Amino acid sequence: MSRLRPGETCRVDFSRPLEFSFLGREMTGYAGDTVASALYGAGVRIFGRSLKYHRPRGLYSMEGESANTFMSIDGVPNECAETTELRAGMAIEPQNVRGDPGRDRFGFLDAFDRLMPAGFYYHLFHRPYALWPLFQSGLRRMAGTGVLDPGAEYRNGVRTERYLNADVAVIGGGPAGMAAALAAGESGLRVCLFERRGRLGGQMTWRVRDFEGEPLYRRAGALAARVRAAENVNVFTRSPVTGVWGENLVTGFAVGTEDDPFRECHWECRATTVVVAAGCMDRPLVFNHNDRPGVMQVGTAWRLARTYGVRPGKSVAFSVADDLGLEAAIDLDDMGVRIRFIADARESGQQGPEVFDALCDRAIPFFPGCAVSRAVGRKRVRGCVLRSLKGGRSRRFRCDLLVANAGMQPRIGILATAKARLAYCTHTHGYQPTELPPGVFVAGSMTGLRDPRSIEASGRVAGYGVAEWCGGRLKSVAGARAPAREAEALPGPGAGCGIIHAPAIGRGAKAFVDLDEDGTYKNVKESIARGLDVPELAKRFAGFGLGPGQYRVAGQNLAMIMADLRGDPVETAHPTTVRPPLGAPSLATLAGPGHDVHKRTPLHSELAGRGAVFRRAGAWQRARHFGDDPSCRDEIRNVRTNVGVLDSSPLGKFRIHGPDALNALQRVYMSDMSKARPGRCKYSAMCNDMGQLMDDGVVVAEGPGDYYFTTSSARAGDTVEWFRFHTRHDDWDYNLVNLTDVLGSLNIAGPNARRVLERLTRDNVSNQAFPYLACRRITVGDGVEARCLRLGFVGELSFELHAPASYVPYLWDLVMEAGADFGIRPFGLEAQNCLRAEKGHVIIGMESEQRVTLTDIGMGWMWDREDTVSKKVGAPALRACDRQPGRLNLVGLRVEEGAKAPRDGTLVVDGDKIVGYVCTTRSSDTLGWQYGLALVHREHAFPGRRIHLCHEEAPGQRVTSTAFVMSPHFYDPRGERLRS
Amino acid sequence: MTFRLTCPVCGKRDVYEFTFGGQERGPRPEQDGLSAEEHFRWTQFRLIPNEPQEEWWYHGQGCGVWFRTTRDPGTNREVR
Amino acid sequence: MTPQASGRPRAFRRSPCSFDSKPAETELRGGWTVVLRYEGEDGHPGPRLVDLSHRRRWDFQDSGVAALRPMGLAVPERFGEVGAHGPLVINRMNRTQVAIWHLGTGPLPDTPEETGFTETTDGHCLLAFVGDGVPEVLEHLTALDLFDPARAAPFLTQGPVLHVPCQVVTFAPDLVVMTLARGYGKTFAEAVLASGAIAGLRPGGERVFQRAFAEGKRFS
Amino acid sequence: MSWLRPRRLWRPAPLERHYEFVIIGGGIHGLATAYYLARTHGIESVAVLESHYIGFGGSGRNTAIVRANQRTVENVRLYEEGLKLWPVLTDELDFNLMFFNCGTLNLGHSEAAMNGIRMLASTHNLVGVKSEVLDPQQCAEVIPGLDLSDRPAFPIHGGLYHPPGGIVRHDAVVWGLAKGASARGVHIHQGCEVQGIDTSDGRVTGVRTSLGSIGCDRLGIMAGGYGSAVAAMLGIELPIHPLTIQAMVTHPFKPFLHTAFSSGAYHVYANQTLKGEIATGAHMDPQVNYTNDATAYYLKHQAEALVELMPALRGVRFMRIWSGLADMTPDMAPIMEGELGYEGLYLDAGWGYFGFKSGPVAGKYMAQYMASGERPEILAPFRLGRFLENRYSGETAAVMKYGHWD
Repeated sequence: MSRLRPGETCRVDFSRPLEFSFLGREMTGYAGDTVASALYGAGVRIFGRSLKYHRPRGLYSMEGESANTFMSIDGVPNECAETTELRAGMAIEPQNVRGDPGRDRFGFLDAFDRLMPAGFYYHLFHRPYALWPLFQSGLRRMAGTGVLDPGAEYRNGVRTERYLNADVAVIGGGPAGMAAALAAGESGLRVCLFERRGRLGGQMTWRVRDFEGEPLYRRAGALAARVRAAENVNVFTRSPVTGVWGENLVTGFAVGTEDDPFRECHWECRATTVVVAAGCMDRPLVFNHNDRPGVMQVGTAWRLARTYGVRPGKSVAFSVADDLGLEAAIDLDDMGVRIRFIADARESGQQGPEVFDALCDRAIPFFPGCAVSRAVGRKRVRGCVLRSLKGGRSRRFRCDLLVANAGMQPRIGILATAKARLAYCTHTHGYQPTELPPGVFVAGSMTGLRDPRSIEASGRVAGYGVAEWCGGRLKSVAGARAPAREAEALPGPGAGCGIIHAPAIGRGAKAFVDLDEDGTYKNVKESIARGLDVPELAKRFAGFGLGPGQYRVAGQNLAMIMADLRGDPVETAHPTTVRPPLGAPSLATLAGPGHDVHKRTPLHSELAGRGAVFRRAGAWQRARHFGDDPSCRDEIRNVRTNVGVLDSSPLGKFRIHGPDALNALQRVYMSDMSKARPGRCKYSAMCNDMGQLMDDGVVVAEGPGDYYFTTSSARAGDTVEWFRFHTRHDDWDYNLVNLTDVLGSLNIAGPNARRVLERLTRDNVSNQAFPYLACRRITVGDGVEARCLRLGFVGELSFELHAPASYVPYLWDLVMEAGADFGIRPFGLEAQNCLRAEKGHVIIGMESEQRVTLTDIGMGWMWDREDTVSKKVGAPALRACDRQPGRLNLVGLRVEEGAKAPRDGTLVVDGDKIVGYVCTTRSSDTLGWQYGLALVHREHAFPGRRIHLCHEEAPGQRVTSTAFVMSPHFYDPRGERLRS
Repeated sequence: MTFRLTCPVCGKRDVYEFTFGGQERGPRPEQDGLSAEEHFRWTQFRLIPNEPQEEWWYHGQGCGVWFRTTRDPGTNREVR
Repeated sequence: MTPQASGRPRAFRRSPCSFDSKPAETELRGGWTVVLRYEGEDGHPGPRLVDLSHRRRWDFQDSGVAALRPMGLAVPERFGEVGAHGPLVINRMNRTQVAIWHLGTGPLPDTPEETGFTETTDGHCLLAFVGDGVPEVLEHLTALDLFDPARAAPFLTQGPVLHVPCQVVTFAPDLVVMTLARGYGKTFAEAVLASGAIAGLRPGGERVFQRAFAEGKRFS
Repeated sequence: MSWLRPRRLWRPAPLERHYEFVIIGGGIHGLATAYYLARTHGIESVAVLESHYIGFGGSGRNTAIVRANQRTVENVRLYEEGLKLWPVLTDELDFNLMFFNCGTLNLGHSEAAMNGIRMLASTHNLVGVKSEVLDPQQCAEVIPGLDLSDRPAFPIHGGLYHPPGGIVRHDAVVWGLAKGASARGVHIHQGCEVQGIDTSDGRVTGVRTSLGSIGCDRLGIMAGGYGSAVAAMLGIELPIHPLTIQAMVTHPFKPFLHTAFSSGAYHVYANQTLKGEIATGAHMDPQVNYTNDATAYYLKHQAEALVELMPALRGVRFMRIWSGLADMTPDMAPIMEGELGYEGLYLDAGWGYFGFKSGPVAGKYMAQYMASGERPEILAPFRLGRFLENRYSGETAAVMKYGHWD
């Protein structure tokens, strides 16, 4: 096998082989491998096929910078082979290819690129239009990469979420990030350090170059040990950052190892300050056929060898543009990898002296001022053409691996999401921040630093800078200036390489600017020719940076190439907007454990025990009906003829007290609330400023400046907000207490309700002592004191008991025991809905909507028209719309018997005009006919009018019926039953 | 860009803990002689230039207090 | 609104939440069945979740609250401050409002006659997080900064935990107590135990809280 | 073989001192209006002013769903005509707008929601627009993988299937209209920020821009989410709140979602783009603002909602989130008005998150309105004055909380 033994930098444990399969073939990797390194180690070179041209693609990056190596792993599509750690037994399949990616039946598309210029589909396939759907479905099938099974649930492993608070979030666990974390931690700050790889140290973990007497990886290891031991520093590895959001909210996710109790953990860290030390990545060199398997980044080849112990190639060509690239080539040479040549896009003399000396010590052909202009070989690299940047000379070489870049570029993604202002720096030839958001600091190699001491020192400077920013929290700022002085004495940012692309670009070959979307240099030219001449438009037109790798591969190159093609100076180039999330998190991880936290009434288990079918109503889970009859006929009949009990606990219940309590009530309720009396329920409603009904309920005076009131269940959560909002300028002295959860409530309703209540209490509940709309305190059972309200929402004699929630199950037992002889039974929301509708009582949101006011739905009687001093919310609107023609009004309907009955939502029509709709309609056993509550235009809203109804029962099946308009108070219109 | 608001009771908190209550526009107008048009304008019509405005927020997930703050709709940041 | 039990002692009252663990020791107190200890609880250093919903609590509001002494307690001067006075804890919620919780083992006062008082015992689920590892458990549940070293414990934080508005009092890194609307109690506690499980969270009886609270007073 | 000869889609034009018609806003509405002014009304002097590049705003940020399943007949008629325009425009502009007639499915998660859906289907069919009420099983036939169990907090009770709906490539509409308008002589000025509006004697006379002053006879404000900021330059108050609305896409997949779907209870809508990504949009942030800020909150919210509706989506990853502005009115219906206090001043705004699907048809009638000075009948329901008479359009049944509108 092609494994090396690289020594201490290696993180692969060769004593622990892991079996896995690729395309059904058994293969072996080792603990510590990623899927990509294991595949490469097992000899796989072609990892998949590209999106548009189906070109073979191989391992290019190690950090998921392109979708080349996306695989289906254990059935999960689009998993990134480069960053996914290998586990035993993984079943791995390539994507966007049938069978072996080495033999792909769509490979011929590569030859047809001339027919597919940027945005070609906008100019094709639409004539004749009838054929378009056919083309479209073909295009659709060609697009996309992974295959998702919509029937699968992908419930692999535990997902958790974690919320952190920190003074400093350090992003990047390289030497700069570690130094920053240590400095900040020493200052007494709470530090969270996030590193996307499995261990700390960044690129130092694979660099063996001797520095101040020890190899770099050991220096990094020592730093990492200090960070791990630091008291205030919380280290998160395998934790890519997905973005820095407003005011330094840092988000990301942690990938668990087999020892962790989670598979992935979504985390959010609210930090006062952020140190971004995200490091650098290769800037791709754009040359002809730069996408061939066997063309890879410097870091990729280097890490294959040093971190994973995989021989990256047998005969390797290097075309690089900075010292790090040279160091990599030298190191590979030292490991016994044959280096064919090293080309450096920089001129002779621009190399660092140490690395240049090392180069001279070795017999590697070195070509300054040159770059690779073409990769040779179809399915994998077999050679390359080297050219001088000044033009002219070219030379062909054989090789099986071509390591190429245009130097290093800073990883700007995190800074961009943090909204730092970035500009092209003509010294480092990368984007550098010109303006940082408050509390954001930058350190390390992304600032252009190359000297290891400078990199560490910049971290320390950032760490102390952060400490200073956090101010008061500091244990000591003493010495904060010293690191800055120290750093100034060290080498500053190194000069970068401004090469835009390789020479002889595009001549009869594709040169890729974006790998995911197969975006070529030629496509950039075509975009410009179409007038889509800035990166942001080219991105939309030709797809640059729209694939899974996003901006990473295309970003800086696209901007530089466009500026170059337009003839603008390179520093005017603006890359496309970097959008989060940076390391794509899975929806499973973002969704987290997915707890459904909702409210349950004190009687939930009692109701469940009686066969309740629950529905979500706002925050609550409530019983809709009992048993298996959703129409609730028995529940309804039992209330009408006997007695039923409803768990009405979610009802909003409040206390308002204080000198201005009445003023507040007058403001929000439409009635004259000064008429609220002790022992008496005053019914009223609240409107918004448009006169639309918002809420209704009763108010009971409890004492001077002290009231108890109820709201609808849906509004309970908004009531305090509403009161305070509409009195916010008044400086009134009143207090609200939300008793909704304090008190449970039971509504005992039906002609036998009093007889049940009599068995529960020794208090006098006769009609004389306890008339309709009275409110009394009664003692129930073994001394439970309850508020009892005699109301009639369902149209029957009914008593509503409000008692402390913890007693309500006990109360329920008493009620069911007392009612047993009568055959008491619970009823649910649907029965209540039918009962109240028969009575003509509205439910907000069912018989009211945006277009209707309180008066429109027949409740205008409660509005105190004379009152203008309270500035009642909604009163001006009611006044304005009082006699306005063309409004919708609430009416009752008696449906004529016919073949098909209307249903809720049925339209009221006049010819082909819609003049209203039916809100609620039921066939009533009580009435013996079908009634309806409808909102219809005022012109049709008079009793006796015959109207037409129609609705769509099933596709193509229109049901029509007729009805007579009548008063909505169908049942007991004079309220005798309520008062009995 | 998740921003934070300074609750006078609880301090800086994530904006998603709050309810937006709209621009500050003074107390409710007196109702005597208030025309329908004046009322509906006051209720719904707003001038929203791209510059800081004083507005109301309610800390519904926290202390339950309405407060005023000045925020720039061009940056979503509080202006002190 | 305090019901008086007459006759034989009976478990009239039900807590908003219940745990699956098997109680090892219980006590009937004021109509509540209080679990003092769960089976297999001993020797577990924490973290533990304790249901304290049976402990009495009051809401007190008055525009002049700062100058008053509800139940004889000094009102903490600043919002978010918590006063610990024997068995009682008083939380300053805002300009006009305090919450008073009876958490300790000392005397249990009656609801005073003043208008400003409302007993809210039945309005909440009251949960305590006790023992080693409490901060990590809470990191799984809320973005609130419940262990801000800049604040002197005990302190009050009002904000969302698992999206539910809560009143949270941090006594110490190993003792945090919170209230939330009673209706959420059951599903909230289930979610807390499920999310806390990876940090070792288990149900605990009242006794483990009592011990911690007695110690916790050192922080006040 | 025109696709092989890359030519500019629209021509750069000199900035003239005066145009008969100036349109503020180089999005779909502005470009469509300009296009129809030139094409239908033969007007030769039209300029479109865009502060960034065309399609920068909501036109390039929406999730591209088009449909005509509104609640009221007035709206259904307008959007239906809009739907029928996609093939027509594709032909007229000789530019493939990539209309994918995949249908839309609105899920209902309660009995009440199903009642609303029954009303919608009845309304649509009455005016001849196809819509069907589906039961849960039928929904799963349209969208394989929907979770029909009672596991979700809001189980699926059924849905409204609307076959005429679909998705359109939004950028293509912008470029296609620019191409068509430019070919008919419209001047498109990018990077031209309007800084003020000039009036005289109650008439609009011109605009001041970052590129200089431009005189005009008629001015259309069609600036999408920025409409209220432009109106504010003249001190015109509007019942419009600009709010950000966020959208995001997943990695691309081979097609598995063949219909666009939405859920009110979960505040999500989603479709699979022609490129294979799942594009999904969320609820709005509540505070007025002119930023295009995305938040971590919605990334998580959206994931929670989507995996509950369709567990298979646990296996996908988000790769990009962005946001745009929605100009919301209290009744969620637009304002198309020519009596705005100044003669010659026209407003096309308040489209909320319906601005994309309505673009071409709104442009068609706004062009007629601006060219003739007479309000076309179909625009009558969208007068500004309805808000002063408390006559909401009925597009939404829910009473809006003051939070957004107070």
